[in-house]
Amino acid sequence: MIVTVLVVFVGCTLWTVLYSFTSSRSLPTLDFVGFDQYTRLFRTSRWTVSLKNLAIFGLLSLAFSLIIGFILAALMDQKIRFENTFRTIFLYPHALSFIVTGLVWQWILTPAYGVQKVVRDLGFETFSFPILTDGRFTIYAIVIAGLWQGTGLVMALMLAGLRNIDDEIWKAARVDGIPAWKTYLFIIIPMMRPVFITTLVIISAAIVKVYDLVVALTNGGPGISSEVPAKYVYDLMFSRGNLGQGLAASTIMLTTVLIILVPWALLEFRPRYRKGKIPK
Amino acid sequence: MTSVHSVLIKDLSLNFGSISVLKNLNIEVADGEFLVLLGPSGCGKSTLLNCIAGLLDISDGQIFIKGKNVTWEEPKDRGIGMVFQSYALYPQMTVEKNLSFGLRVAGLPAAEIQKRIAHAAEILQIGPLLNRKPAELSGGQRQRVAIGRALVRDVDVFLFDEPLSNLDAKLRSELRVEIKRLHHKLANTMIYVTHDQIEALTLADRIAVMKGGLIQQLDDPLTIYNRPRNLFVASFIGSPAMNFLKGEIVDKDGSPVFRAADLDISLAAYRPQQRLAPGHAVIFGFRPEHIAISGQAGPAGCSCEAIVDLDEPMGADSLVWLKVAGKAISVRVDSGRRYQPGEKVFLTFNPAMASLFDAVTENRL
Amino acid sequence: MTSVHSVLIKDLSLNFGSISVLKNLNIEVADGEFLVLLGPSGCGKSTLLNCIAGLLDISDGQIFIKGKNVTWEEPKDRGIGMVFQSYALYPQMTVEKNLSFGLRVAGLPAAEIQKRIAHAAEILQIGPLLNRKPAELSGGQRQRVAIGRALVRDVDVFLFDEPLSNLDAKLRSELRVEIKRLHHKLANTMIYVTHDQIEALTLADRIAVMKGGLIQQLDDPLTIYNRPRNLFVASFIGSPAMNFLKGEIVDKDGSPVFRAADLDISLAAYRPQQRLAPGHAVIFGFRPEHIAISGQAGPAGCSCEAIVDLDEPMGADSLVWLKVAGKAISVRVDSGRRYQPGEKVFLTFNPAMASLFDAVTENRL
Amino acid sequence: ADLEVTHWWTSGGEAAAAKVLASSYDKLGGDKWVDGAIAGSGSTARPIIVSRILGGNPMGATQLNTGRDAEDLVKAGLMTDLTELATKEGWADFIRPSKLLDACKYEGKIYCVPVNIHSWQWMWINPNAFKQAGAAVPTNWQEFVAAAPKLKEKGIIPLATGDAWQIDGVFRVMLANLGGKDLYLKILDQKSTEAAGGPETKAIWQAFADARELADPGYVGRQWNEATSLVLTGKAAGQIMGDWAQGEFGVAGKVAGTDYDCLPGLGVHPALDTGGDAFYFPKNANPEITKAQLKLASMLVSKETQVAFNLAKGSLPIRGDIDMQAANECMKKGIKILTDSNNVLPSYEQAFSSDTQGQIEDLTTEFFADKTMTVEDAQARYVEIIGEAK
Amino acid sequence: MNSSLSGAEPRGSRPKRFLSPASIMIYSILFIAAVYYLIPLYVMVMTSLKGMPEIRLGNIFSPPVEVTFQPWATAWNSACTGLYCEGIKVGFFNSMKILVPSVILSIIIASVNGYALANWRFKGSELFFTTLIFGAFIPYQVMLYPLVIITRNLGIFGTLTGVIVIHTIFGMPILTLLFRNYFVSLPPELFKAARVDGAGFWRIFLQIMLPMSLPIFVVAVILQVTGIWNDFLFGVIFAGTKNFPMTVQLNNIVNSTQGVKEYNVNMAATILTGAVPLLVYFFSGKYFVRGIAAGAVKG
Ligand SMILES: Nc1ncnc2c1ncn2[C@@H]1O[C@H](COP(=O)(O)OP(=O)(O)OP(=O)(O)O)[C@@H](O)[C@H]1O
Ligand SMILES: Nc1ncnc2c1ncn2[C@@H]1O[C@H](COP(=O)(O)OP(=O)(O)OP(=O)(O)O)[C@@H](O)[C@H]1O
Ligand SMILES: [Mg+2]
Ligand SMILES: [Mg+2]
Repeated sequence: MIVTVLVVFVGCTLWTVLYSFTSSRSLPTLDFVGFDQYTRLFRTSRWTVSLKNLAIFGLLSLAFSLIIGFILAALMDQKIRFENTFRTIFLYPHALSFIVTGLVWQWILTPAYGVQKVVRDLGFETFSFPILTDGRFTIYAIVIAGLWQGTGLVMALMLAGLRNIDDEIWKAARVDGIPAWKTYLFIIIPMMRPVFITTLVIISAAIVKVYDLVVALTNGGPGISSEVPAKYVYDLMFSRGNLGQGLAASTIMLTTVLIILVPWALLEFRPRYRKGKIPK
Repeated sequence: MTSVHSVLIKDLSLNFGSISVLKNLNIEVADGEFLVLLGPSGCGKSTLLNCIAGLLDISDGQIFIKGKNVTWEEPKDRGIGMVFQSYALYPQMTVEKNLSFGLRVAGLPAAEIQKRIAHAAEILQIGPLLNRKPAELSGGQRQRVAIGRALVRDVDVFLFDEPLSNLDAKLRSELRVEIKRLHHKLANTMIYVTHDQIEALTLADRIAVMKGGLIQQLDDPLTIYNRPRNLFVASFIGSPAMNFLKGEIVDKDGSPVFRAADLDISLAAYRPQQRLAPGHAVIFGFRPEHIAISGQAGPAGCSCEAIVDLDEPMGADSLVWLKVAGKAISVRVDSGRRYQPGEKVFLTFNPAMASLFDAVTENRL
Repeated sequence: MTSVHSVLIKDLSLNFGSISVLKNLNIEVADGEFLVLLGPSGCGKSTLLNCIAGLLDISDGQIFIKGKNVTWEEPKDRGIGMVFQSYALYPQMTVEKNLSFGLRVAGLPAAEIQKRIAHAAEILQIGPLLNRKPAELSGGQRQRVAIGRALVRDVDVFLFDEPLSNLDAKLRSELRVEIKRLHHKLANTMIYVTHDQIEALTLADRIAVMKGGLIQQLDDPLTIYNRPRNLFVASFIGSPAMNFLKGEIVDKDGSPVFRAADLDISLAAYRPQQRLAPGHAVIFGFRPEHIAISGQAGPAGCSCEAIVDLDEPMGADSLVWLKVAGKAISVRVDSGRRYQPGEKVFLTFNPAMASLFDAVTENRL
Repeated sequence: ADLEVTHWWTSGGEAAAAKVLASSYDKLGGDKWVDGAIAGSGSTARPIIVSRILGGNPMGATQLNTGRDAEDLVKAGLMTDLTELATKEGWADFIRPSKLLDACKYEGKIYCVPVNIHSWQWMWINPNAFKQAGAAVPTNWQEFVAAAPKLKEKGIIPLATGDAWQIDGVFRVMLANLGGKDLYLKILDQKSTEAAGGPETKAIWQAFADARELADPGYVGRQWNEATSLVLTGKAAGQIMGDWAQGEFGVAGKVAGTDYDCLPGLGVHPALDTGGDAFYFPKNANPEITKAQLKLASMLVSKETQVAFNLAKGSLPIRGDIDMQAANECMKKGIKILTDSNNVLPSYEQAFSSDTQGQIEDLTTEFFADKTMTVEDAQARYVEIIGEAK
Repeated sequence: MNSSLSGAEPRGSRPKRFLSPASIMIYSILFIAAVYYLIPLYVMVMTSLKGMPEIRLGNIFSPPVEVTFQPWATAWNSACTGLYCEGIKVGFFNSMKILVPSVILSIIIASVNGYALANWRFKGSELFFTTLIFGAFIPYQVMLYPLVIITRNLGIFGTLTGVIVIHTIFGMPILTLLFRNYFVSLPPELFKAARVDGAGFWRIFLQIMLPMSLPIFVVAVILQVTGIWNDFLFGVIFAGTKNFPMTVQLNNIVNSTQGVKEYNVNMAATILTGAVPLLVYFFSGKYFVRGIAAGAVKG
């Protein structure tokens, strides 16, 4: 298994980096061209737009899924009734594929059928909700759909984290007369650092890889306004027969991930000793 | 009259769903008193403390603090400070922040906050720790900070929920002394939950021994120790534990005698609360230190023979385990003399310090 | 030489990465001996035990069990049984399965397994529990099963890692006695880790007091208690703890006297290991029970005046805290007489039972 | 043997055409057409097809665009060589225009079978929509643009379009028909940056800028046949789309000349390119399969198949020697235009690598969607892409 | 006791606070959020029950005037995906064939991995673990080519085995992380006790660790079922034609328009495709949070 994993993950990574310096077209060839692919990459407006979109999508998704997920979890943690029902409702989108998510949201957001039409039918003739058709907003449509699908999982993680917090902390805060929101903000959230980190890793991994959702919802359009890096990689490698370019793009993506991941790995896995445990 | 009581609990009941955890409790705690709630795990000690603090909504009854009915008050308005077993320090704040957080939220002026922290830091000797985070403190230091957090609130009543349980024996005894000193210094009311009888005995002005949501006995430590009201209190208090022998009362020359198997112990010196009727099935209880052991037989009547089973040296003294009337009993002796298993010894009981319980009701006779 | 020793540890060292946890330890445990490893948290007790059990690979040295070099053996082949603080019972197996697991792994015939379980169940009185799961047992019962699991393995050496720490005081003292009895019955070698000195003192044939990966003193309990080899051992052993006073040796009429502030204590009765040179800075240590307290002054020279600070009743006796030579010291007295804070009393020291340490090296003089 | 055939012909007209092939093949007896349709555009299907060939689990035959798309696979020796069959049957003699077969050649050998001729350069209009809006039915692009305001007033979409490749197609058509053959060849064949940066090209970008005003905002994510169906139902007035759109009109039972009309070459320059679909036959270890492959190849170019298939698909046959009586108005127009070899243009696929095509597509769609992007900017980037194209 | 005090003062339990302002707020926020989460499902279900004329006229949020189950039948039985019009039922069984072995295999391997990482130190285990986590971030697309080449060389390209292996590999990072964290949180003494009892690597795993790991297994099953069932890319590339999963059929139905888009059929097909993971969530969602609490969020 170790060998498999090393071959697959490390091997593929090395392969990717190596061939990103070649002029490979549909099929890999070892015809080295130096940094040509990279120069072209950063001159391509689709790539820069993709990066910008990933940044917007990433930041918004991270921020909102953490915030909404946490708020939902906090509300669910108030010993409410129907907890099972609510939890299922928040979680079920995660069971659906991005293809499905994209399809449904496309439908809801398309001006001709969706929200815009419904509001207009209600009498607001001038209402306009061009989130899918105006290139300036499409990325936000993707954020909305992505949040719909992903927040449930974040909620589940956060809820699990909240349940692991010592009851006595809550009591201490109440005795101290600290209002609930302050307790969350200044005490509970800082205590949930590990949960946040786990969540962060899980959603960032998903964000970097976002592809299906975009394809299903906007296919990158209108124009190139909702393109994302993973789609660029895929298109260049497979539709456009320019492996070298696609691999250069993925190398950039991998490097970015490494830049995010390395500090985290150092932080989380620096040698530390947990009392009474065989080190892992 | 309520003003003499710092805390007054009237007919308090609490149910979790259909389970009744506290049953119609009545307690009065005098101003400046140190009350310990003692009892086995699950008897409702923490629940009672949480009710007083306002952290649990009670099902029935009333709670007064300093004469004010606080039954439905928020915890912060009750004039209480609370210290928890797990310390419950806010892990990401420095000690100083931990102490001041509640005060800042309450909107106290900075100068006042500074003053109170300085005062608490001095009393608890945590001045040098103010800039550390809880993770950088030892258990004892953490607990001191937790106490400090209650202290700065400048309240009438301190509530402690097993504050020392997470500490090791040595620290536990040190902090025990500190808490006692603190109580002397501040002279405010303290209610302290523990299941460690040494803590209870050393700290309390009065101890409430609880079991199954009911108070079994509420008395000062020595009374509890020496004149337990029932078998539960007797067996729960004291380490090493009290020895018990089952038997019955017989009349011997007009004075009552406890008889178990071949053992007769004169009860002439015992001060019963009621007449000891001959034939009554009783349990005779005596503490390991209230029995003398010697190499040769003493005066007949309240002395008997026994075989040494085990000798446990405990430093200053030893506990010798013997077989008497078919039961293992322990005797506390000076550690200067070691006993060998199998050795034959003679015992002298001191009925004046013993306790006698009805075998059925288990109440003191 | 190795055959006389049940367990022999030679030059054992263990490092975790760059941290050296055990430093060149040498211990010989005689056949049938009960050795207790005692020390503060983090001193390496569990680590040492795990090394003996083969659960940690040592960095240097050798380990012999019953004369066989087992340094690189698998745990199961070392002839040891181990009992853990957290019981470590397999939660999904019944008690019987828990007991038989190791035997089944070893491929013993069913009849033999039955026999051994029956034997262990009888010794530990867990017969009625055999079909329950651990979750359905009380703490004490669980620990008994855990011991049973070691017992059925029919081994030469039992290793205990704080087996009683998770139990409450009452159960703890009960099981302590049972373990002691078990040792008498089985007479095999036991190595027992604890940080509770009562356990150490009552159970041990010999105690190894550890600190920072080094053995500070390895002696029988009474020697450790009465003649601690250094300040650490003295302060670590004994509850309530030993009192210490800093001062120096002065010569008074040809015999050495300990002087601290206005206090003079004659050391004529003290049996030093070396000559007490006048001017030597020393620490004078004495246990709370080796000091007498009285309302009026005794013979001059080793008696002095003190003010009562606090009185802690502990049931059978009380601990009275006093200020002497500017330091708080505790004295153990009978609980019959209560002392009031502020009361003036007189003390009589017993230098024969005291300990004197070099103020610099902290070793016994 | 079972011959798996992959393709992305899943719209109504396309599926009907595929069915023709399948049933004709099955009728030959012995072998069986196993359909491996992969819906979506070529960009969904292509990676799947390529990776399966690479992965050593090739299908029996697959649709692929001719041109440089497949070149790498051929180069890697993964395709069955059809030269023997082609010489035997004399393909070179009847395949017209001969460029079609050239596209299948690599180092003199033939590796694919062209099945039809598709040209991009068509505009489809619904005359009724114009009548309804009170505008004259246009005969060329300029008139179409002029009629647009009236259409808009009536709530009719002037120009129906959709996905990125459809928008890119609009630009291709404009380049060929508004720019003329010379300009088209300069840019495609010679990759002349001078021509690409010149005023003629600028005019085309300008026209393209006009076009972006004519589309409705709902074009995003619309499939081409949905756009066609808008025209078909009168919700939109026109669509610039290749001749395969005709298949949709056919399936809907519409009649050319009355229900819909066609403007080949936008009614300006009647020149058509000759792209088209082709089938490739990945090499296979099983000789049974190879036999079946050759049988299919031979069938694809046969007269009967060509007639039936192209009628269904709305494309033109690859043979000059067959009778297309059954063809409708529009197809006949196309056949006529193509008989003059001056009107024949090379296709994009033959001129540009799919990489370059993709770059142009990115540019045109970006321009189309982003109304703040100026003609100058777009042209500058266009020049750059042409300059780099190999 | 002072009776003047007790008479007037509040007594007994606090009134039920179900309708207090705070709880009204909590429930309304939760309710609004629930509506947001339910709308897409609602739209899907409603649309799938309408006929095409009604869809064209009405708005997507209105309930069907005339309920029809035809679209469901069509989607399952006769929707066209290319030349064949057999609905998505074919894909359902293919998906099952892929799902079951992939889930089982990946969970077995990941749990063993996690166990080994948590309890047995071996050379390079830290590095191995970090690599795995890094793997979680690699976009699938990047690895497609090399994987095609690898599987081809192994001779499993285009087979059920191939796609199962691929799913197993890609499930590895997150699952291993989960299992490792879970096993680390179990008391290490259990492991030590078992070693003293003479049990080896496998016996400890099978007889001691496994029976204690139900919660984390539930989480793993949920995640894997969702991921594998919803996969399109690997299924279509690695599974081979005979084994195309349901998502491929769904894609074909949704993306191949024959004339007008049949939204009702599309929606029915969509719901049918999502049914398996949805059911898994509905029935084991309860254990999901519990399992995560037990394994995932402990550092
Ligand atoms: N939230 C709750 N719901 C239901 N029962 C509860 C709850 N909290 C406590 N109990 C029950 O109430 C009883 C008293 O619990 P409590 O925590 O007060 O005991 P305790 O005396 O503090 O014990 P310990 O010494 O273990 O802390 C127990 O039997 C417990 O099972
Ligand atoms: N796996 C490990 N990696 C690094 N350091 C360790 C490891 N295990 C133990 N240590 C260190 O070794 C020292 C001894 O630990 P050990 O667990 O033996 O202490 P202990 O005496 O048993 O303490 P306690 O009474 O708390 O159980 C500690 O300082 C600890 O930090
Ligand atoms: Mg409690
Ligand atoms: Mg330890």
